[in-house]
Amino acid sequence: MNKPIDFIGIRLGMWLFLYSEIILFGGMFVLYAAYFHAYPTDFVEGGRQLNRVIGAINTIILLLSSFTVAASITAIRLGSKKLSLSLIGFSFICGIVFLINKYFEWGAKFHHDIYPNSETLINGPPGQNIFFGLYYVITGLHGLHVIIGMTLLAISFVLVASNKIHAERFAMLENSGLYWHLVDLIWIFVFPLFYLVL
Amino acid sequence: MDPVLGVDRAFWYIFGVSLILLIGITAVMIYFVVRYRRSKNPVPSDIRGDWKLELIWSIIPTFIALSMFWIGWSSYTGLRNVPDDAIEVEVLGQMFSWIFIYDNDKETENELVVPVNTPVKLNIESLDVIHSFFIPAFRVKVDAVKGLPTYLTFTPKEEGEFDIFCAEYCGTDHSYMTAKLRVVPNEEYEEWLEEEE
Amino acid sequence: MSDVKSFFDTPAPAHLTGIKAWLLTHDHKRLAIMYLWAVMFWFTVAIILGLLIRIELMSIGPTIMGAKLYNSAFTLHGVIMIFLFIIPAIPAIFGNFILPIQLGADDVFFPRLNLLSWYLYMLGGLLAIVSLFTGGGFPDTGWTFYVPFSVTTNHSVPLTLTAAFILGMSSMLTGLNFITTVHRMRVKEMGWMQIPLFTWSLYATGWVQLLATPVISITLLLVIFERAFGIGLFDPDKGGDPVLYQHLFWMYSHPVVYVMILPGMGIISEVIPTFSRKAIFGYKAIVWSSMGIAVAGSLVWAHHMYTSGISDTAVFIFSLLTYLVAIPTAIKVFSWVATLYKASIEMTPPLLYALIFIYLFTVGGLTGLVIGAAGTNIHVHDTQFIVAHFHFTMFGGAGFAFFAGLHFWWPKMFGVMYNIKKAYIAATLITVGFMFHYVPMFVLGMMGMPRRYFDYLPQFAQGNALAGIGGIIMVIGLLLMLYNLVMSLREKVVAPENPWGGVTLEWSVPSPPPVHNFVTAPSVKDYPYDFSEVLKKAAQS
Amino acid sequence: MSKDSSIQHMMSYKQLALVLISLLILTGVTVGVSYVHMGIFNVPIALGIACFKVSLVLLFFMHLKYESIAIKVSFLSTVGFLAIMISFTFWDVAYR
Repeated sequence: MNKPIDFIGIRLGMWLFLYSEIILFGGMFVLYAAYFHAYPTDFVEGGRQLNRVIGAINTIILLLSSFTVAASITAIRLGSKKLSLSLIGFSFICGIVFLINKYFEWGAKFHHDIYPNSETLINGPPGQNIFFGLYYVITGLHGLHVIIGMTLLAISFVLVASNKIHAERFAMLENSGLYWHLVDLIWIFVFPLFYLVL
Repeated sequence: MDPVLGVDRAFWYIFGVSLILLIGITAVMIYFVVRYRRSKNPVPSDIRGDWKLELIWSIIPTFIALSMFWIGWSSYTGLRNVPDDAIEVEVLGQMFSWIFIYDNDKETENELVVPVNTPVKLNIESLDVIHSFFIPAFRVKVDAVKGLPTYLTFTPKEEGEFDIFCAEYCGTDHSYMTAKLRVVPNEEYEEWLEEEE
Repeated sequence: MSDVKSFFDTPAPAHLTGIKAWLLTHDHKRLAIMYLWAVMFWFTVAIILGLLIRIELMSIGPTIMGAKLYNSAFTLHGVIMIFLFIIPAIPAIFGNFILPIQLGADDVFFPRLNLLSWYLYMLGGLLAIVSLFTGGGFPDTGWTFYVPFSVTTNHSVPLTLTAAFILGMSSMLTGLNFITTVHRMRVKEMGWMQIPLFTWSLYATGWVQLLATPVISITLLLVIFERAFGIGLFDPDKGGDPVLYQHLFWMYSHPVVYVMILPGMGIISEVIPTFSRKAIFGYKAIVWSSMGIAVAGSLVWAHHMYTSGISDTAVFIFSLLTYLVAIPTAIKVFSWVATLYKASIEMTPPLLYALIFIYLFTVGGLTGLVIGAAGTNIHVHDTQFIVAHFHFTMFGGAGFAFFAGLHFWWPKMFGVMYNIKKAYIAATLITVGFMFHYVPMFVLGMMGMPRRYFDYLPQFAQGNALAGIGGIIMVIGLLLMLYNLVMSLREKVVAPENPWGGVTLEWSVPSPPPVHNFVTAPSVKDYPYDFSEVLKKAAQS
Repeated sequence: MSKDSSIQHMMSYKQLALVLISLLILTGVTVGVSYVHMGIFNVPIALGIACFKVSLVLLFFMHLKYESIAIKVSFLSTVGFLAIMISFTFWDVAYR
């Protein structure tokens, strides 16, 4: 049977998947809320130890890449394949820069003996341990999602380059874009919750 | 009212209503199946619904449910209210025994002794994983969690020996984590409390 | 029978041959059959484990195994029954097979994703097996994996958790697939209020699967992280709160109870009108109660935690909300019974299972009221009473609905009819065994015997012995039922297209259906349970 | 299946750029505000801005504004479920 492809259905499926991702992180935010309630001062203290500037830079990087991904869809639909490719490529590079930033940030914390089960955290106030525990788990999972998103972008890049994605058929690019935006959405909450507490 | 009595009353109420409902539903169902079997009633009537009936059987269960909720909740508050003159005992759960510490630092393992007709408040915590302190005779149970001290309270009305169980699965010997509650006359309790191990 | 080639003889995609035609298939019907065998395998394993547990408990002290093995046995029984049997059973087997046909579609919306779900299911099962023989021995935490015990025990927990994580993903993707299919693949003429009730119940279930499963995923991940890195998020020594784990765990595991029971209710809503030859009573009420159960079921998770040290405020609110779930459930039961009124009832194995379902499920639901009330819950929580209660709802409910579905759709799936008489005998044995098995547990629970006990005090001996005998009878019945079904494949008594006189779309296609399901375009009725044509045909013959 | 008009909708570069600029400005605001100490109000303000940013991303980058009613309703249900998860837990932790 040769039926027309149902783009709306494909997008619906993608959105449903995104809901599950939202709830996945939602579970972490439940913990964050409950522990913030239990240890407000330790959380503020912990937030001070994180670098706001790196956090803000990463936010900007993700916002920029979100924009370029959205623009790449517009580009492919207007038929400018080259522009679309370079926009996807730029978003991918943004992902790399984000991860490098994260790497240095985590590295600095490790250097200060702040990592799960470290001496400082175990002997320090319990709220501090919880704050950094949540920090590592949430940013770690988020980083994993950045990597998945980059993989999707890379696949889309190849498909655009080989003309499998074109002005009439761009569901794959659209869905990769949706996923990438989700990564951005989560970061928009992570940023104030960890870097800017109070 | 005696909390044990309150809980039992809630049990009887809910069980009673449930039993009536169960017998009613089953009897009606069996009657229909027999009465309207195909050989007897080859042509069914086309009934697709009746909003009045549906409304009734939505509203009445709602009230029944709310009444059950209420009787359950009030019996729960009975279990949680600690009388002012209660004697306090610290209870620690560990793999796989219960430790009881009295005011005068007397410590016992797996043996709780309390005087009759005196309210008791047990302050419960765990030393390792989660346990649950359960005395069926007094309808009380509460989890022992490390870092989260809780309590339970009961007033023994007669002397005797009662079982204490651990109700939260805690490892290999979970089922051997039992203790005895001995309810004794007041004088005997005082004597026992001063006794050296 | 028509000369249409069935899906058994037509691979999809068409170029596949031999074993590949099964392992790489996109056909929802082949996948359903593959799920069927896998689920049946796990079901049998878990039944045997359950039987061993009960035989162990028939006498005081070690009977056939030690405490360690016993703890692993009930853990495995729980994990397998929940994650590998009852969650996937109805959606993955009958959902996959029947849902697209009931909608007039030729497959689910994402056929390849469907195949992926099957592989995830198999991978999860495989990991569960591997976890048995690696690490520190069989997992022994109970299926609830409560911290701190699950973090401290040296048994092989992480792999079991990973298995549960993967199985959750499989179930979630199935739900996602069904929701999209219901939205986008219905034949044009089918409006929302013309969808058969089984499909409706799967739609409601799909939402629960989709939104609740990620919570368990993250929770299990966190326990794995705890064990791997010692973060301390649930460790009281490091500032963590073990009760928060329970919140997260039940946030999934309570809604998932409805993943187990809702599809079962859907089956009952198909079986009863079919053998009554009569419209289901209150179609819309049943639809809305399905959605109502899905929503309300997500609000009540903490009623598993009254004794855990949560605040009294929480006990008050969650107990009140719990009673709200009772109402849509009651509406369904009343509607089923009312459907029988002035009907034309033909007794068959599926109907017998459905009627027993109503009885057992009502008992399960009503004892749930005891557990929902705060004061009475304290006494019976974590006792044998709970074990009996949830077996009445999950086994007497979802399980019997599954058996009803098996006997109802077996001729459709394989085109063969089983031995009716043996089916009746099996149903009777299972039911009698069931009552002897679980009713004593209610009494034991009221007397105060906690659950998950390897050994017990003398006052509990009588009840446990009785439960053991009941268990043996029940298992004999179950094995007879499975034997009867499997033998039907060998004896090949051909079943007609519509053996029961059903009116939903799956009865308008050949048995077994051809690869694209419909030979002629499906025609949708204004009302999905309109039996006038069936009656006309019956009057003529 | 009927051809829905929403699939034809396309964001222009200009619209996307406007959204990006608003997002960047909001990021600046939220960082700036965090240096001002307002006690208890800091948290709701930071979260309020975050919610606003997220809405922009959802509505325009992710096309939610132009999607069918099914996606809109289901998205709101998801957020509702998330809100229940967080708030109902507080019936316990806040009153313990």
